[in-house]
Amino acid sequence: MHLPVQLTWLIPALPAAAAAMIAVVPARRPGLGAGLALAALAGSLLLAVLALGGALADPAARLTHTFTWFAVGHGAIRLGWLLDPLGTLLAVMVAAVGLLIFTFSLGYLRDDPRAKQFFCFLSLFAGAMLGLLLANSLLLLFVCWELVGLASYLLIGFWFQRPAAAQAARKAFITTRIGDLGLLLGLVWLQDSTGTLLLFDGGRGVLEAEALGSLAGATTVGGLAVSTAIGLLLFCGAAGKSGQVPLHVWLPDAMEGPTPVSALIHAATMVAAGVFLVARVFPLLAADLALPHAPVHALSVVATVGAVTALFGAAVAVAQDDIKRVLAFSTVSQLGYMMLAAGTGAWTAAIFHLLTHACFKALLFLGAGSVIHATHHEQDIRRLGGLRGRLPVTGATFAVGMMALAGVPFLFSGFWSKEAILHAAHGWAISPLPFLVALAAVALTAFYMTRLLAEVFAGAPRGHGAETAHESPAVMTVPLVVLALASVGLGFLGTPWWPWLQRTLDPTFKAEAGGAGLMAVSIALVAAGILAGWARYGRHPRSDARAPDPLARSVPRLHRALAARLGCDELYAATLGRLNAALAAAANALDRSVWDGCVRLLARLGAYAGLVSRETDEEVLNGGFNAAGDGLRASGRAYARTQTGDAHGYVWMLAAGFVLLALAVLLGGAR
Amino acid sequence: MIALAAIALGTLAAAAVALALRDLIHSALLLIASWVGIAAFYLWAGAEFIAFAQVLIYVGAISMVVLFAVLLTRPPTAPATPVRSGRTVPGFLAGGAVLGLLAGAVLSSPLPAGMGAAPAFGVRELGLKLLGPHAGALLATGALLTVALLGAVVLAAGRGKEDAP
Amino acid sequence: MNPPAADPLAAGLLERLPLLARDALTGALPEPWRWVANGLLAILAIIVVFSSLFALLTLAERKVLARVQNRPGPNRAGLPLTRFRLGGLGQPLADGIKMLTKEDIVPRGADPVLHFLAPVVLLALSLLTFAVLPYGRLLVPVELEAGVLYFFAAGAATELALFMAGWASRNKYSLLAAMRALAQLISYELPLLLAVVPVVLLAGSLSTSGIVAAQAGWDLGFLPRWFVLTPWGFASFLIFLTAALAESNRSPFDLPEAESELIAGHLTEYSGFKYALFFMAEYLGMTALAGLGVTLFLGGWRAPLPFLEFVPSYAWFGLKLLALLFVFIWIRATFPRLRIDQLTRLAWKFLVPLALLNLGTAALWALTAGWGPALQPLRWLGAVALVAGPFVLLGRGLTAGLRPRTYRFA
Amino acid sequence: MSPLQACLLFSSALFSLGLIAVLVRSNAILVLLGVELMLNAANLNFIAFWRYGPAPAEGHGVVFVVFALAVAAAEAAVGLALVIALHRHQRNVRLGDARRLHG
Amino acid sequence: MNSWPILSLVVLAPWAGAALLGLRPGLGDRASRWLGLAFSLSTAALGAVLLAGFDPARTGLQFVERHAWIRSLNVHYHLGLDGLSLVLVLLTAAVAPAAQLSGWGRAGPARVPTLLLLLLQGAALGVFLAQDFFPWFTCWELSLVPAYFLIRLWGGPGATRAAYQFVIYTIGGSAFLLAGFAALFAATGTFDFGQLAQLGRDGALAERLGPWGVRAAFAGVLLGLAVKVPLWPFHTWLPPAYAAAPTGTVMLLTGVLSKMGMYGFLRLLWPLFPAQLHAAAPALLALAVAGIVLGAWAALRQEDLRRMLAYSSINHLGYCLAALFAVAAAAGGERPAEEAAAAALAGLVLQLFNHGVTAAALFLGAGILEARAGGRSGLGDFGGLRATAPAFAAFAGVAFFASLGLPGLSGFVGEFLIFRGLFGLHPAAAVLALPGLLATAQFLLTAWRRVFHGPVQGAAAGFAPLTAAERSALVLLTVLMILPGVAPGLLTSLTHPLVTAWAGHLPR
Repeated sequence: MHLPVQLTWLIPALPAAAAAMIAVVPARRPGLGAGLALAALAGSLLLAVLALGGALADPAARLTHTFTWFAVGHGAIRLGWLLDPLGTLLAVMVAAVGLLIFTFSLGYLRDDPRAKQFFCFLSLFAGAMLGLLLANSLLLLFVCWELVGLASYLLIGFWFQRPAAAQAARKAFITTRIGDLGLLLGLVWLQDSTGTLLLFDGGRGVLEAEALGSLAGATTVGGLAVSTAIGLLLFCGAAGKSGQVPLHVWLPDAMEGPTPVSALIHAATMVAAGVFLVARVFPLLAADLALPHAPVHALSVVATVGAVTALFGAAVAVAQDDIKRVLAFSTVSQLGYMMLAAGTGAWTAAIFHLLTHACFKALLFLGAGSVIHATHHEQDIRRLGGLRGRLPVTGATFAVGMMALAGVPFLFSGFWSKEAILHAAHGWAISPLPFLVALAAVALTAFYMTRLLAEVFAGAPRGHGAETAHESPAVMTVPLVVLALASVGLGFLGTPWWPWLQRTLDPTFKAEAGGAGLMAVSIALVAAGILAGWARYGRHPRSDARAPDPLARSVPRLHRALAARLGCDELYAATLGRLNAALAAAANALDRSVWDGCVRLLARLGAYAGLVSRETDEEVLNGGFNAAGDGLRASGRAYARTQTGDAHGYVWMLAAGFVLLALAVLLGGAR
Repeated sequence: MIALAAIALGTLAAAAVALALRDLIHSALLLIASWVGIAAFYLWAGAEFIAFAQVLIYVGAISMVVLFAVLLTRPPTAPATPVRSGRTVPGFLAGGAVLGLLAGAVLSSPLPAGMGAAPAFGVRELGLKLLGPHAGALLATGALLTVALLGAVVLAAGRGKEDAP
Repeated sequence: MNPPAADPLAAGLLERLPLLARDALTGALPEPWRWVANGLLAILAIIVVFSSLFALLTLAERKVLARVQNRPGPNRAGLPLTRFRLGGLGQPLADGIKMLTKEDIVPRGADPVLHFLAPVVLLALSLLTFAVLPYGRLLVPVELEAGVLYFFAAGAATELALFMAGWASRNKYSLLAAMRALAQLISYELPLLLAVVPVVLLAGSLSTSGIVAAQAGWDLGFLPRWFVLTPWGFASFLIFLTAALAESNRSPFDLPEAESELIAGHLTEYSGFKYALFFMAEYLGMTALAGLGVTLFLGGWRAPLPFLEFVPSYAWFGLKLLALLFVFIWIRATFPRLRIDQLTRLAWKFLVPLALLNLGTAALWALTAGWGPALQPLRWLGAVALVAGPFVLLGRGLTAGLRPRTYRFA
Repeated sequence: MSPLQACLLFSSALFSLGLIAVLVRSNAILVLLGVELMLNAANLNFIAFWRYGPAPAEGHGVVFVVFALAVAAAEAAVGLALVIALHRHQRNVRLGDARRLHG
Repeated sequence: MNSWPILSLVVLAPWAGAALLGLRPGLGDRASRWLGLAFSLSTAALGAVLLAGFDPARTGLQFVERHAWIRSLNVHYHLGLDGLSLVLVLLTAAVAPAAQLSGWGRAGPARVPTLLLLLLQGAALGVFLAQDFFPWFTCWELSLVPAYFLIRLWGGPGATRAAYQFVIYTIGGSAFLLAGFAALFAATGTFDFGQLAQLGRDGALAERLGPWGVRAAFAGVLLGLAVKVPLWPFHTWLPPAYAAAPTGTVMLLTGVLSKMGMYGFLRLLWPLFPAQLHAAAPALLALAVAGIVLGAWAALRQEDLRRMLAYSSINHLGYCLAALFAVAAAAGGERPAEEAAAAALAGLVLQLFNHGVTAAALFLGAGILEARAGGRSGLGDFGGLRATAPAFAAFAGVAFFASLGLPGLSGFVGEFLIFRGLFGLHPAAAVLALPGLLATAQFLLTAWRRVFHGPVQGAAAGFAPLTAAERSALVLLTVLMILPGVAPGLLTSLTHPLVTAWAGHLPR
């Protein structure tokens, strides 16, 4: 039984409808809201699985369903749904992870009076995200794209009374909007060039040969192919959403939201939407590869940005003290990884990593949430420690997640997906840099994850929260266990020996042999990272919260710089922020002084003209009129004497006048 | 032509005698007769509607007002001696002069001769004219009549105190 | 529209009977004389028919009044010089002989010419009005485009005669009564005219035969399209009837000549033949107004039901006329006389505004003529409301606060 | 003499009669009646010119007379009301006595 | 169809209400308010009738009423309606009742302000429906009178000066407009828009006026309209007026009256002077883009909520102007340009409607805030309002995000279409306008953060719950912000053939 493509809309509509219903549910029935959200998402999951089944039945066939939104000009704005392995697989992932995280939230937000709103926003997010994945139209994708942004904004600012949360929400929205403007421009350009925004439309879609050919064939400013320019603009949006350097600044701040939000939106799904977009429009991005004289290939930019981000995130994560910040920078780094993979052409590897990363990063965040929940909102790893015994389930599952992320060989999914990426980067002909960066990031990842695990779970408690911690309820631990199992099992979908996932996603995929050496290198790097981390943090755990970080002792300046996130926020504030403020001030001043001044000047001129005119009137004109008036009055008095009051007299005058007139006419006529 | 002459002579005679008589009531009645004569002229000229309107308005309405006015303003006692004003002769002279002037003008002007067929301008055509191009004027006339009526009532009624028994 | 009534051959034999009779009498004459003779014949016919009708009407009035008052009425005079009483059918003749042989008194100091002219003018003018009534499909004495206007122009002149009578009598009662009668006539001329205007508006014609033509046809197959059967037409008809009663000095508006008012009004100084003329003129005026009412509202000479159309049209006219005259008499027998202030109040505060509003209703009716069958109930409801609402409201205003009058000087 | 001229002569005579009445008679009512006569004479002209004029089908003369009749009615009503008011003020209707507004 | 003069009814119904209110000086507040609401709803009722009878496939005028008015001037009472007018009539139908409802909470006599609002509504409708310059201009100027009194008598601090500035400035603009049309009339002898447009299309206008005459007339009309919209830099009357005017008035000012100017651009300037506008369009486009960007940036600096929203209006109307000028600057004849122009114009019409509703909702929100803060509307006077007034925050949030152009709400589709057209016709302008979009988000979210987020402070504490009137007005406007965002076809289908025809008639 497969889902008919015409009913695809049900998948996003169920959670969206749930969101609308929850919004009108009375606030005193929070359980009802949560139940609605869970039921709707479960329904979506079921439908998504059915859709996946349909898509897998024939991976090459693209089930599409398009409809007209409204008519413009001679054409129309058309939207549509697309059921292909890429979208449906991710939809299943989103729904499944979402369901687990919803369940976790039941426990995490049990005491929050605004849990209803929370589930409302979460459902809204889930609906938009599913819509984004299943859209066959870039416009519909953009609509959902913005809606997930809205949900992200609302959820980051869920505790809006905390100024930091409010600030972070705004920052997230505006930063991603910068990228979105690029995306919007790209869409507009695409619409203008091809006349449609449908991905696949029976040969007329933007991802189909005809359009790609014409886009790659035309050039625009700077000798860029139009497809390159559009692809880069689309990538702007992807970079913003996926926290790529330089638009990564919002993602760590977004950790101000509740932890399930961080897990769902800012680790597993929404931030991966950028990667999904790149994978989705990969044919467009790759269209310029065939051009011999392109000044720059779009994919090169993607790969470079991804590499920089991967390294940057991993490096900064090393020096963070907030458990969620560490994970956030780890996310940035992993997203960079995925971009790198996509940029080097292995978009299937990117999606593979996206899937596994979604599982283990959600697991890690939920684990962190469990820790935070257990320790009464203690997030600073310097005041945690020794939780291994107190939170056994959380600790074990967190360790699974850590090993998956670090890429511990063979058993854990992260290893396989990372292998695929390394393999692709190694094979990239244009530059060896991404490969080297990826290798560095592998080691760094293993290092900082070991540090995190050691700091939180090993040793002795260093704060009050950690001392009094006890395990979270089952509603929170069960999702952890499920996710941990998935973090292990998912990896076997794409091993070099049986690359089912890659083949499913891309029927043209060919597994390349000869990865054994590479695998050995990466295993060695992982081992080195873990050992270094253990040596620094695990062997001699900190005894006191105020004790300096071991790294800060050895390389203080580097540590300070990394802890300050390499000063990106400050740099932006000093340059772009100040420029913006200055322009705003200038615009305001222009209004208040220049234009308003012009108006005032005109007004004063008008007043002066009025004054002159009045004087002229009084002195010159009125004199003449007064004289004329006097004369009239005198003549009137004279004329009044003829008014005798005798009606007959008047008639006589009339008759005489008539006779005179008639005579005049007659005689005059005779002449 | 004979009919016209008869109508004209009758009308003029009635009018002339009316203006010469002392007795106001007889004057008024004779004037009414002359108005009827004018209506007859209208009938003769083919203006049927105007003729009936003339009768309705002059004989039916104005004559009543005139008669009322005459009765209301009759001196308590008829004047014993008619007041001879010195205007009679000049008046007739002036009237004659005007008549001469007009007659001279009429007779000396080149006017279309001959009698055309009676024009096809019936009540329907008149109505279309009145309610079509002249609708505004018609409305204005209605307003004028209303105002005149009210004004006449106010003028004739005077102050209530005076008339109270 | 209705078939061209001008074609005599299209009508039945009965219908053409009067014309056949006329042609039998004048057919032999050459053309201009024949025209004159036809005219004279028509005048003669009208005079004869309506004079005899007048005579019968006096009798009928007395008989009906008597029956209403539960007494026999005149039943003695019959065929002269015989013993046939014919239920008093000879009464008019007897009355006529009495009138003609009475002494003709002219008061001293009266204006003899005017005193004589008044009844003559009155009678002449009353007879003139008959000229434009369409008595039958083929019986229209004078076809005038402005026939209705003519009727009222001729009718308006009766006021003059009344004044002449009052003034010429050199009697202050006569004069005062004449003035009062004039006030009444003028007051009621207004609603009378205003009641006619809607008919003219809807018929789109001032000619009497045109108005009859506008009432041709049947609604739903059997309901005649007489104007009286429309909301505005019904209201107009009632107003017309009331005003016509007042115009012809009939009870309950017979103040000008009622004995209890000002002796006998302008008739005080008249006797004999002149009095008879007045009497006759009044009845003729009433008959003419009734004829106009029949023409304007009751479909003129048209049959009331489709299958009754075989009856000649003039018979229908006559029947309707008689019925209306009977109503006049009936009203006289039923209603008490109005006081002079009630009389004027009724005219100015009730009939005139009502007639004006009714004019608006008629205009609405004309504007909504294009409405389909579905909207017809709405049209009717609206029109009925527009007619009934003001009637109720104005009627309330007319009687509101009315108490028995207190006479300060009596 | 054409019919039109006859009509015009008729109306001129009527006009002159009215004028003489206005000039000679001192009774305000008669003066008013004279004015009425003059108005009627004017109406006569309208009808005559309509009847024999260039465009009788246009009916300008008739329309004009309709309005003139209405105005004449108004004039008569107001004029005679004035006469009655005059009578109330000075107990006679001699025009010559009514010169209170003498400037 | 029926022959009822339905357009006259549309225009006269609010005026009839005003007359009724004017003739009953003793009318109580309650009765006045309900009466005002009922008569302001007349536009909605009649608008529904219009909608039912409207044939979108016809691009010409419908429901035309044309009667000679002043023959000597060849002035006609000419009303007509096409898709554009219909959309604006519907907009008025939505905004006017909300504006009436917004005043229900205010203390003091209600009769006169209600009356003036009705007058304003009728005048705006007259502008949208008149097809002859004379009645059009009459309504155009007539709208100033009630607005002046409303600002002057019921406005906040600085109302006197703001009212004077508003009226003098706009009348000044109108004077140029009138002068321009006087020149047109002198040259053509007609005031009829249709005839003038025909002449303008043929180039006969330029022939009769001469090269400089036509430029002067164009400049005059342009100036008059530019002040009304307003086009940057003729906008300085707007922030003080919007800041000072009472809530209902400012809702009508921004929701409806600013659309009058835009309507004038579409109905008058463009059809009458296509060649002149074509020549001047690049410069004007620069001004429009400057309005978008600088308006948004200036809004960023405002400390007063109302002034900020006023600048946001300048910013949003800048999109409309930019779309129009880009289309006017374009050369037609090729399919892509036509498509882009159609998109831009469709977006323009959508944006007109959406901005009207959204801005009205935003100002209504500002008014509700003010009413509870004792007249204060500074951004710093509030904080954490979302905690104390969640329902109000939800409504305001919808309006904020609609204004920001969030997909799914009304603002997005219009802006997308405008950008799509703008890019197709003039890519540089589209790119230059992008910072405006960003700054819009920035100032709106900053304001949102300062007023609704953060700890509860200032007037947010003890925030009285929404009254039924406020709630109904907000619900009405919210529905109208969501509906066109989800189903823009509801509106675009009304104007689609018209817009396509416009785009098809670009000069080659």
